[in-house]
Amino acid sequence: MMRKVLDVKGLSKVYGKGCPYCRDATGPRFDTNICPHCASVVAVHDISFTLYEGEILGVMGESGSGKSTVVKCLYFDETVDGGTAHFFDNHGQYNLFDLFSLNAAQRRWLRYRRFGMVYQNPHMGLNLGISAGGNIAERLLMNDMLIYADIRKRASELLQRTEVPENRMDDLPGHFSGGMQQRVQIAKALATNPPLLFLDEVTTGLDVSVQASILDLIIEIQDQLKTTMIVVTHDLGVIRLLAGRTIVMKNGCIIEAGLTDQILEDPQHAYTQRLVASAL
Amino acid sequence: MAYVAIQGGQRAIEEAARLSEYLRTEQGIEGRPVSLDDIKYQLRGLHSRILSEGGLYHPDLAALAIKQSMGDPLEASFALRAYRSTRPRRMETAAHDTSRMRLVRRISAAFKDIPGGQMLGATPDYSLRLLRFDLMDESPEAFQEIAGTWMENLNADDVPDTFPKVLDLLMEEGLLASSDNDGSEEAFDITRQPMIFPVPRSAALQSMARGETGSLLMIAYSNMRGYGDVHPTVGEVRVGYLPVELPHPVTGTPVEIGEVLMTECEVVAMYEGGDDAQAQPRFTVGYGACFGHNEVKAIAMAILDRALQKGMQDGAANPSEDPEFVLLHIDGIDSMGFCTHYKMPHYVTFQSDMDRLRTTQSKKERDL
Amino acid sequence: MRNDTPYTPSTAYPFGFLDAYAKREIRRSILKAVALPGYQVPYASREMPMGRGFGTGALQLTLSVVGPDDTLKVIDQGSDDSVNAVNLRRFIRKTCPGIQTTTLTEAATVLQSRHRIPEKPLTEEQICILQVPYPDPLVYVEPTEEKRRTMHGEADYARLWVKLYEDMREFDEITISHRYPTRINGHYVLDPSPIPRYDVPKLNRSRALILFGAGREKKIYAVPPFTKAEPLTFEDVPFRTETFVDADGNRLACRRCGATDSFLDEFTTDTGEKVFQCSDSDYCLSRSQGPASAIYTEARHDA
Amino acid sequence: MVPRNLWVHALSAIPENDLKAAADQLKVGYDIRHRALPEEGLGLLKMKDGAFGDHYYIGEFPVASAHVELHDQKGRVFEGGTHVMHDSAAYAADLAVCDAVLANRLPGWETIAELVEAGMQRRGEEHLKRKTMLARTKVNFDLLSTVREKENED
Amino acid sequence: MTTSPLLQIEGLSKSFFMHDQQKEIPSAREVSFRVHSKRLTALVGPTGAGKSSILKAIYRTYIPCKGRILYRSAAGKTVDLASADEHTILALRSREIGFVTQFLFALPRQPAIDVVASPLYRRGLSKADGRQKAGALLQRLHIPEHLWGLSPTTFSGGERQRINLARGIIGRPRLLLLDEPTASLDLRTTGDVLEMITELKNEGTGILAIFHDPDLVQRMADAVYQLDRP
Repeated sequence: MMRKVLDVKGLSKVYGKGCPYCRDATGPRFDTNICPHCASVVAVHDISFTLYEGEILGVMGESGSGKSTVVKCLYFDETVDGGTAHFFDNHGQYNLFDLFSLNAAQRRWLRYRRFGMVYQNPHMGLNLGISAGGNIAERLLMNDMLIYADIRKRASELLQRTEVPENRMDDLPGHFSGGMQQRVQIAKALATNPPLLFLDEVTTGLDVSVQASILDLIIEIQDQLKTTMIVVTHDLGVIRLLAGRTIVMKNGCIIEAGLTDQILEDPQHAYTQRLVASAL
Repeated sequence: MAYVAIQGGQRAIEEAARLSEYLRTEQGIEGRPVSLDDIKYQLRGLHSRILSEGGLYHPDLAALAIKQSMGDPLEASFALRAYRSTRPRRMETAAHDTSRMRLVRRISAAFKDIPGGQMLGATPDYSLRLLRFDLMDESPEAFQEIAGTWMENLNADDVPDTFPKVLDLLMEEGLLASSDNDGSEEAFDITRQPMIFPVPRSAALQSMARGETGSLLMIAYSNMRGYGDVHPTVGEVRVGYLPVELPHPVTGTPVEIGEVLMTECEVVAMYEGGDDAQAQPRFTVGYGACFGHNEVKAIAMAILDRALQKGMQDGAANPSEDPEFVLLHIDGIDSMGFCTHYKMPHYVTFQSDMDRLRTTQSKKERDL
Repeated sequence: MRNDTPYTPSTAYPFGFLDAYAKREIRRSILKAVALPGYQVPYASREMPMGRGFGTGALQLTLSVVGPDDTLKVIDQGSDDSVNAVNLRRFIRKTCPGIQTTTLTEAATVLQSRHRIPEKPLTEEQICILQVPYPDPLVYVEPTEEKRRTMHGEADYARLWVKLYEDMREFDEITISHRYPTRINGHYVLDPSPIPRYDVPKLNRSRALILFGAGREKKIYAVPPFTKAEPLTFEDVPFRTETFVDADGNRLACRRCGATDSFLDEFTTDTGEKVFQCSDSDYCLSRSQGPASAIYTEARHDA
Repeated sequence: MVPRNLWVHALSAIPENDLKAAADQLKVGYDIRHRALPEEGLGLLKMKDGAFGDHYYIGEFPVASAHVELHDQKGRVFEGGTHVMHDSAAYAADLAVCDAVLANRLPGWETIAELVEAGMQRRGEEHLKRKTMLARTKVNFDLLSTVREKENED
Repeated sequence: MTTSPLLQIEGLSKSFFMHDQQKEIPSAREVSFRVHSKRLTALVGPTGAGKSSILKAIYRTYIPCKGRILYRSAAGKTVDLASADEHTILALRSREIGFVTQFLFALPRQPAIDVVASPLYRRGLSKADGRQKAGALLQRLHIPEHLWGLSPTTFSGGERQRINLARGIIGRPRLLLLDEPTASLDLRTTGDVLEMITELKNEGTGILAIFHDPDLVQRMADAVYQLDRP
């Protein structure tokens, strides 16, 4: 039987002070995630899903649907307002949003050692003022790898795997092309062999050929490292190529979830049907 | 190069002090020591500045500080500040309301006329900045006559004791959120508590009230020019004397124990929506106040207050909205002290720097 | 005050210049700093009559810990006669009647120093107080204090190490010369004030209590006696101190006392010759003239 | 009679020498005991900001305080006290004596009452001067408009 | 037939509700049939009779509206593919059920040989072993070796179809769904493909197929189900 990696239940996130009516007055039914009573933004409402080892889950939706917020919450970039998330690995089980069972240092440990994140904008995931190798070194140093020669070797391996030319290792990624920046970001995210990787619109804004090569790299990583991933995207092509299962979000809620080919070929919800029809 | 005699430093310091004293009196028998009253009355602008930046309302000592520093504003307010450290803090007053200020100037840029009237007081705003050569060789007689003439026929029959505030007018109209603060909250005292960010607004107001005028102006100006969007309208600038009260030791009733000259400014800024969807949008407000007659400082402070409120609420979008950036860099004593300290010997650290550079260079040489 | 007034305030300074409340607060902060080695304790730094950056933080510590029975040594750049040291010593003597001052390291009970730790080993009987311009080593990588506090709390120093990595990458050397980030007791990394690398090992398991005072930045921190102090580096890149060797690799000697085991100041003479001399004036004088050379051992005569 | 809470306001307007002379004379015949040691130092001025009503500290001011008891030969005790914006405790102590004398109509109170009157006179002049500053620099919009109308007629 | 079937379809219906038109489009109605191991079952019927829809419903690309799809798994359990949870479906897809369509979705840069071998990689086979097996298949399907390292997205329709087939059968599925596997092939390769299908069948795979050519049905099918338009 496949091993469970992540179990998310009822995840919710509200920007603003919130009010008792927020959750009942927003969502796809009202076609808004802004509460008419208090003007708070219900970014994510009552999201649940499970994730098994080695699988890639697609999270699809238009901008403002809350899809990025889901991974940002899981990666501790954002605080949550409700729900639980359990992460399982060889070491045990972690209740991610429970401040009593996980202190800040433990969360940081999970974030930098067990999770990886690749952002749409390389500025978010990389420090453009330090070299590509230095960016990877940061992750290794956070995990107490304190031997300079070993850090160099590991950084070089990672950049090789992500097809960044070795002679660019000591250059500042600020001077790299968008595709290459994404590769460095992926190499950084992979530095500690994290079992769970979050990819937030990683190919958005790149040339088609560059997009393709990044997608290849992701597939290869999944084949070789059996990394579990959550891929957030608005691009049906990316979903089709990468994800085995997909959830579709709108106005902060999941409106449909299923096998990716089913979502694309037999969408049930009116919104998904429109989305698929407009893309094909 | 010989080894410096152990007392060489001390002698040099003493001689440096004597030299400064000489320069102060260099006019010799032609000279006449400037009196503290000369400074208080004839160098009002500088004097006001020292009162606010020194953080101590002591007109005599502020004048003394100006005299001994030969008019250097940073040095003068520094001396006043250091004096504070030697004096015990005996008490604090109850919260004073500026509506009781005895005004000598009040203007509003928001309205053409305001209840009670626009009263310019003494202002250089509309004077031409032409050098007045007639003052070059002013005779004592002419000088004294000016005051005497002005004092003839003092008359103020239709001037009330207190004036309504322009802000209150806007509040009544609902253009401004009414202040529902009951004032029960504690004020942060930056002279006794270290500022650990985030700090409350009271810490910001206190920091700015004794901040260095030029520093406040510079950061506020960055907001005015485009690194920010306060877009202020001066609701009101008031200058006047605030009676200071403390409870009488025997009766316990408030007694006026003295007064402080101060400047106060409210700016009305861009409006924003309320906390919830139903609430009406309202103008936002910034507030500035300091000891002395320092209008530029009070206006700059009011703009920064508004910018900082915004930064505290939504996160800083530019330097003037960042409380840590603003509050840690506007103190004249801190910044001038640190700037000055670079003149001190640094030869140990420089030696260390040279060692690093030489080591690095020799490595590079080996690699090439 | 003006002369025509019959009322004048008392002009006598309290012992130690600061009022009692301020001194009490500083002593409390020192205790906290000793209890949490390397942790920067915030305190309400008072304005002193000298410029921020001239040692107002260390001065407040010194004034709070000295008593009339103490013997004080004040040095700047290792030397007792540096103008700043002279100025501070004069001020402390004026405001702490009864205390003795000395230039002899071993005679001092309290030492205030800027940029150096004396060459002669310190003892359990001594407190060394260092002047600190920047207390936080993380300022290299993070300008916001709010974020730095969290980083210290979680012992999150990876970005500081990345700075070392970047140095190695670019120069094959760690370029930090003074203010070398040093980890205390395995947790907090502190800025040991601008002492050269040469003095950093003296912090490790020091017999004397070492206190750091930052007046402008309003922080106090400490390396308590016998506490581990490790300069941040890579396991395969050893921490090196200044070498003072000539082109042939020979150790340079002090031209005055001949020492080859001290931190040296470099001068160029009027004839263009480059010469070296001990930075620690007491160490140098003690070697060349014997300990009797100390001039300020008896303080009262020049107070 | 000027109310007690304005005595400091008034007395601090007269020359300190005059006050000291009067106080020295009044002290004769009394055993003066301090309820609290006369103090000098700084006070912190707390303000209510004019926009939001937040409390904050604008700065410090010198303050001296005294609280005295005058014991006369008959064993009677009279209290007086003061805070004043000044940095001499002795000045506050003298003001406190004046306060006790005037409040209890002790012998010689008329001298103090005269000083208070003189002080109030000075404060009044000061007040008038400041108000005149406002009156003379008041922008008269009515006047401006009539002038303009006249110009238009020309 | 005495053995229990590999797959038993009972009263399967599929229709699509198009929200924008507020209209229901029927695709298959009340279909029942069985598929046995070691046999090839063919679905025949006019265009629009829902042949492909039934294949997709079995694979769960379509969600059935009514009926049961009972599959006997290698572990001996009976699973209703119409209602099983997604992870069960994914597990069966990766180990037991293959689907070959006329269309190929492949990653743009992946070499053909890896596309074919990818089901093996996911089962944990090494790249070398996977490529060896895939190479053998590609050889038999007459894909010239110089194409193996190229991405199939650049291939001709016939080549792509063979790649697709090779990927579908390389994992030796217990149940193979074939949707017109020879539609765009020439005579010679059609023969090779049919030979391989037969081989797979003889090894034990149960096959459900749609052929565009009635002759092929005649030639290949052990059982035929006729469908009518719903």
